[in-house]
Amino acid sequence: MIQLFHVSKFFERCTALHDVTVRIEKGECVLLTGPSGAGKTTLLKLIFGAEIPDEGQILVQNRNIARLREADIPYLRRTMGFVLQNFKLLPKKTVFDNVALPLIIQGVSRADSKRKVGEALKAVGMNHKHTSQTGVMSAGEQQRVCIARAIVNNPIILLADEPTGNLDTVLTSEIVELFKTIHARGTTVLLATHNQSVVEEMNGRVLHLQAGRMVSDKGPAA
Amino acid sequence: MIQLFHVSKFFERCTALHDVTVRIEKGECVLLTGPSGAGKTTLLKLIFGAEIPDEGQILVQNRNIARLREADIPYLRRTMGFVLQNFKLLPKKTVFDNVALPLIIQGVSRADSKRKVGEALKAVGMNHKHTSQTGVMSAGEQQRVCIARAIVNNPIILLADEPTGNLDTVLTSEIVELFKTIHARGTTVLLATHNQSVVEEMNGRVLHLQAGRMVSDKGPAA
Amino acid sequence: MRRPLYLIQEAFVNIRINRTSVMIGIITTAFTISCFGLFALLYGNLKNLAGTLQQDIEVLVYVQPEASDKIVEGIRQRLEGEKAVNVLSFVSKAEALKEFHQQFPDESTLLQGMEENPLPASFVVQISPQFQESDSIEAFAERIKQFPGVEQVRYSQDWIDTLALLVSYFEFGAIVIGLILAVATITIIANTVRLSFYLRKEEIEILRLIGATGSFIATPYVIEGALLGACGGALALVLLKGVFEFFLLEINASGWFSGLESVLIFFPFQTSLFLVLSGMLLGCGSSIISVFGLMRVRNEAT
Amino acid sequence: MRRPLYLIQEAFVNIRINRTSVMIGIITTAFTISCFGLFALLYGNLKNLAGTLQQDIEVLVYVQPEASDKIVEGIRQRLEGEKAVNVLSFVSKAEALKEFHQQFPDESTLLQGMEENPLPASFVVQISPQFQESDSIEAFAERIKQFPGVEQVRYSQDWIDTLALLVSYFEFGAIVIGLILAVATITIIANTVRLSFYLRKEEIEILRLIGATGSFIATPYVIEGALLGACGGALALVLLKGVFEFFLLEINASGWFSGLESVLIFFPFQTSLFLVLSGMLLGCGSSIISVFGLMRVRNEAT
Ligand SMILES: Nc1ncnc2c1ncn2[C@@H]1O[C@H](COP(=O)(O)OP(=O)(O)OP(=O)(O)O)[C@@H](O)[C@H]1O
Ligand SMILES: Nc1ncnc2c1ncn2[C@@H]1O[C@H](COP(=O)(O)OP(=O)(O)OP(=O)(O)O)[C@@H](O)[C@H]1O
Ligand SMILES: [Mg+2]
Ligand SMILES: [Mg+2]
Repeated sequence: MIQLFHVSKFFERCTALHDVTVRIEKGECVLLTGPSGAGKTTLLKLIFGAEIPDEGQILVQNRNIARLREADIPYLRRTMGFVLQNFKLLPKKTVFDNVALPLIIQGVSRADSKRKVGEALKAVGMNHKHTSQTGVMSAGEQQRVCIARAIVNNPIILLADEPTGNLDTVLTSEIVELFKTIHARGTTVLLATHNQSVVEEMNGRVLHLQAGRMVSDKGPAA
Repeated sequence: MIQLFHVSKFFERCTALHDVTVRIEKGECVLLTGPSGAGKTTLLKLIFGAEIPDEGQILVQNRNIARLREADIPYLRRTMGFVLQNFKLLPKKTVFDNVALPLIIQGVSRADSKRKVGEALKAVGMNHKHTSQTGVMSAGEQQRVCIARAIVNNPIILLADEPTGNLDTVLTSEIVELFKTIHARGTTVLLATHNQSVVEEMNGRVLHLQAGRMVSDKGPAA
Repeated sequence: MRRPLYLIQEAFVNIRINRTSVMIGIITTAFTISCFGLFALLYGNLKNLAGTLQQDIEVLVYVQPEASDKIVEGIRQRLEGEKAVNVLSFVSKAEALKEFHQQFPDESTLLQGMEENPLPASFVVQISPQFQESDSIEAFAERIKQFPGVEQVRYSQDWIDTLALLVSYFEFGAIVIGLILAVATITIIANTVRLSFYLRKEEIEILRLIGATGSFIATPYVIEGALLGACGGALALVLLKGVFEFFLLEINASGWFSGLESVLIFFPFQTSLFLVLSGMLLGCGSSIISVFGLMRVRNEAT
Repeated sequence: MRRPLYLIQEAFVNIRINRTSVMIGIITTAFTISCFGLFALLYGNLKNLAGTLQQDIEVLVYVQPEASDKIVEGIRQRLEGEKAVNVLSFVSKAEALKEFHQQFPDESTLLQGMEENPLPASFVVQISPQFQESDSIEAFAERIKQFPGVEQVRYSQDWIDTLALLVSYFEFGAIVIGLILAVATITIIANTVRLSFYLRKEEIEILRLIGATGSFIATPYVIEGALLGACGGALALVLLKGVFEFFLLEINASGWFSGLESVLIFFPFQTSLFLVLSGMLLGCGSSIISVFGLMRVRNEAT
């Protein structure tokens, strides 16, 4: 499903990832942990095709990300959902429009999108605010809109980067439950987090990064 | 020190704060909690003069924020430090330049700024990256640069909005220790957070907001 | 392009949201097209004016003093058969004498010594517009000279040459300056569009992140650019028309050039349409270049 | 302004970081100033050319046929005393006859019937530049007419009037078009600067958040704007000079106007300096307006 072979990513002043090899099967639930600056976001971005590895190969759904033609990237991305650490919502658009965007891009009919967006917003507890502009919302609200946008599409792979950093404990549990439900439906979930309780609650395979190196890879507690 | 009298703030579609009255003494340590969208950020922004209350009065260091002349706001802000939820760093500038900016604005000499910036960066564990551009750093790194920028100035009031949302448990504890040290020096600390362990470790007065209303105000555990 | 309606809507939403930058774009486009249009107008009218002045060119065909009426009639008929002849009039010997006395009252004494009127009869030929070139007038004059009974053909070679030179001089200048203005117009519009797209870099990155194709992202911007360019062109047209009318009014008020109003012309309908269309194309083209330029770098999507 | 060095450094850092938008700004400024400069150049040279043509204006002073040499000498002396007279030459009766034969070989017979030469002697006066106005020539002619021994004063009133009209016509057009171009230039530069400041909205907000005063925030941008404008003005100058030289070359190559090269002039040093300075002021002013405009709204600092 997702395979990384000896992947390294170097930046001007630091090595974000160093010789990472990992294989994630379809339907797995993987938690990515590690201290600040360990390379978690970089790893997710590589899988998403937003960065190109400096060394090694990445296969996502049997396609080599680094060798993919520019024109094919959009179609790969449509099969994935991405919750970004810095949200990346269109600030001038409403919550509804932001969440509906991945559907519009794929040409889903108006009625279908409306229903799907409604469901996604309800799942993150934001359906009461669907007409608000995202740019002026609170951080927690924006984060939840991001999650809704990532799941609205029933993605095959869900990548989430610190999706509960701005949420209180109650909401965090709810989001964890949501991810578990999505995982139960067969979606591959890859979640980067600092929150130990999220790691415990999700109870998945845990990859621990440290200064760009994969230092441990533990299966879920039985 | 900081006084709010029946403060309300209304936005187009919601009431961010409703009739909040609170008095924070000089040197107090106050924790602001509440679910996502409760109005924590709005409250901090009001104290900082970044928003104007729709009702009520706010006194900060005996100055009425809402009635302050535009030209006086910069001077008030120089006595405060602010860690924003969305960082607001200058992305093209280096870590050092970002943190030094409040000092340059106040005309602190080059040698002095260098020393102070060095100390602040060391306190958040970012001194090894002082020549990196902030725009490309990891979220946790940016958050720590923000904290350094807020404390570099020895502010009289330190406002921090979810300052550990992107940090792992180890770093979170370190930052909490840092805030405690700053508080011990006599700085008024006002900290909005979702993280229960931060609330416990800080052991300060806890204000709990819910849908814009102040629902509880508990003193520190003895 | 699965949802054309959405993309058009999106263009209008963009315009509504980025009102300021759209206004800036329209005004800039309008001004740059105006600069170009103003020059075109100036050029067109000066050329027109030169043409009008050239219409005054007359060729004088002097008849031999001894020529009979029949021969004079023959010359008239042959002249009327010439395509180059626009208006033809005859000045008899007597009329020539009268004119001479009128024009040179002081020199009247000159002719008093002669028993016979020494002045010849003549035909005054006004040349058709399409034959007003220096060369064709010369050829025409040479031909007429061969007619039986024609003594001499005269025309003010200097005046014609000067006018022809002036027109060609202006034409050359027009080409150079027009070219420069065209390049400037395109550069300014392209730059304006590029700047306004920097404002939307984030937006474009986000769209790419959620899997939008290049054409999906670009289409609303291209529509917006076309609308913006067309509005700019139309505004330029209105501006130019305003300046033109103001100019006419001023001329009337000052009374300098009483006949000039009738000569000055504004762009005909086709040219006006062309101006608006070229604005549209400019806007469109600049948008395409800008959006695809911004989308080129893959790594910027982070 | 406690740290002037920092603020200047900051301006240069800004320029280095925002290279593209700075380049765009410079090019836009250059092109708009060029448009204006091109027009100014055209205007200046055409006016200059008109002046040169006007220098050919001659006033002919005919001497009475019966005038003695002494009287002729008196006229010459009085003419030489006139400030309006630039160059003076004398054509005697004999020379006049010779010229007549040369100029009108066909009409030579006209004068053969007379025993005495009927043509008068004359003075040819070239008018000083400062007296080449239609009115002053008329006044001059009237005065000369009163001199004893002067029979007649002639000059081509038409030609002078036409030239004067053309020049005033062009001057009027120059004012209107120059004004429009100036407005366009200012609008375009202001808009470019405004757009490029939208790009920096975030930066300005952040600076305000950490307690920077308005002037602290604005100064680097104003310095940047001034540099940008000055560069634009300089580039415009280079561009114009290039076009000018190209034009001269083309004229030489085509051989159309052999004498024209000596008449065409580029901007003198002061005007060039003025162009660069005005670019600088434009950039400066636009920056000030933009930055303070962006800082006006207090709530945007969120
Ligand atoms: N575009 C970039 N240019 C330069 N350095 C970069 C870039 N992106 C990331 N880095 C560096 O690479 C390292 C890993 O970054 P990454 O964002 O992957 O960390 P992370 O594990 O997500 O951290 P956090 O928990 O703080 O989000 C960091 O030191 C960061 O500064
Ligand atoms: N500028 C604004 N315009 C409209 N609504 C706003 C604006 N700023 C905040 N709000 C709304 O006000 C409410 C309170 O926002 P605030 O950012 O204060 O919440 P918060 O307590 O900080 O939440 P979080 O924990 O998610 O950061 C939210 O519902 C938000 O959508
Ligand atoms: Mg990260
Ligand atoms: Mg908040």
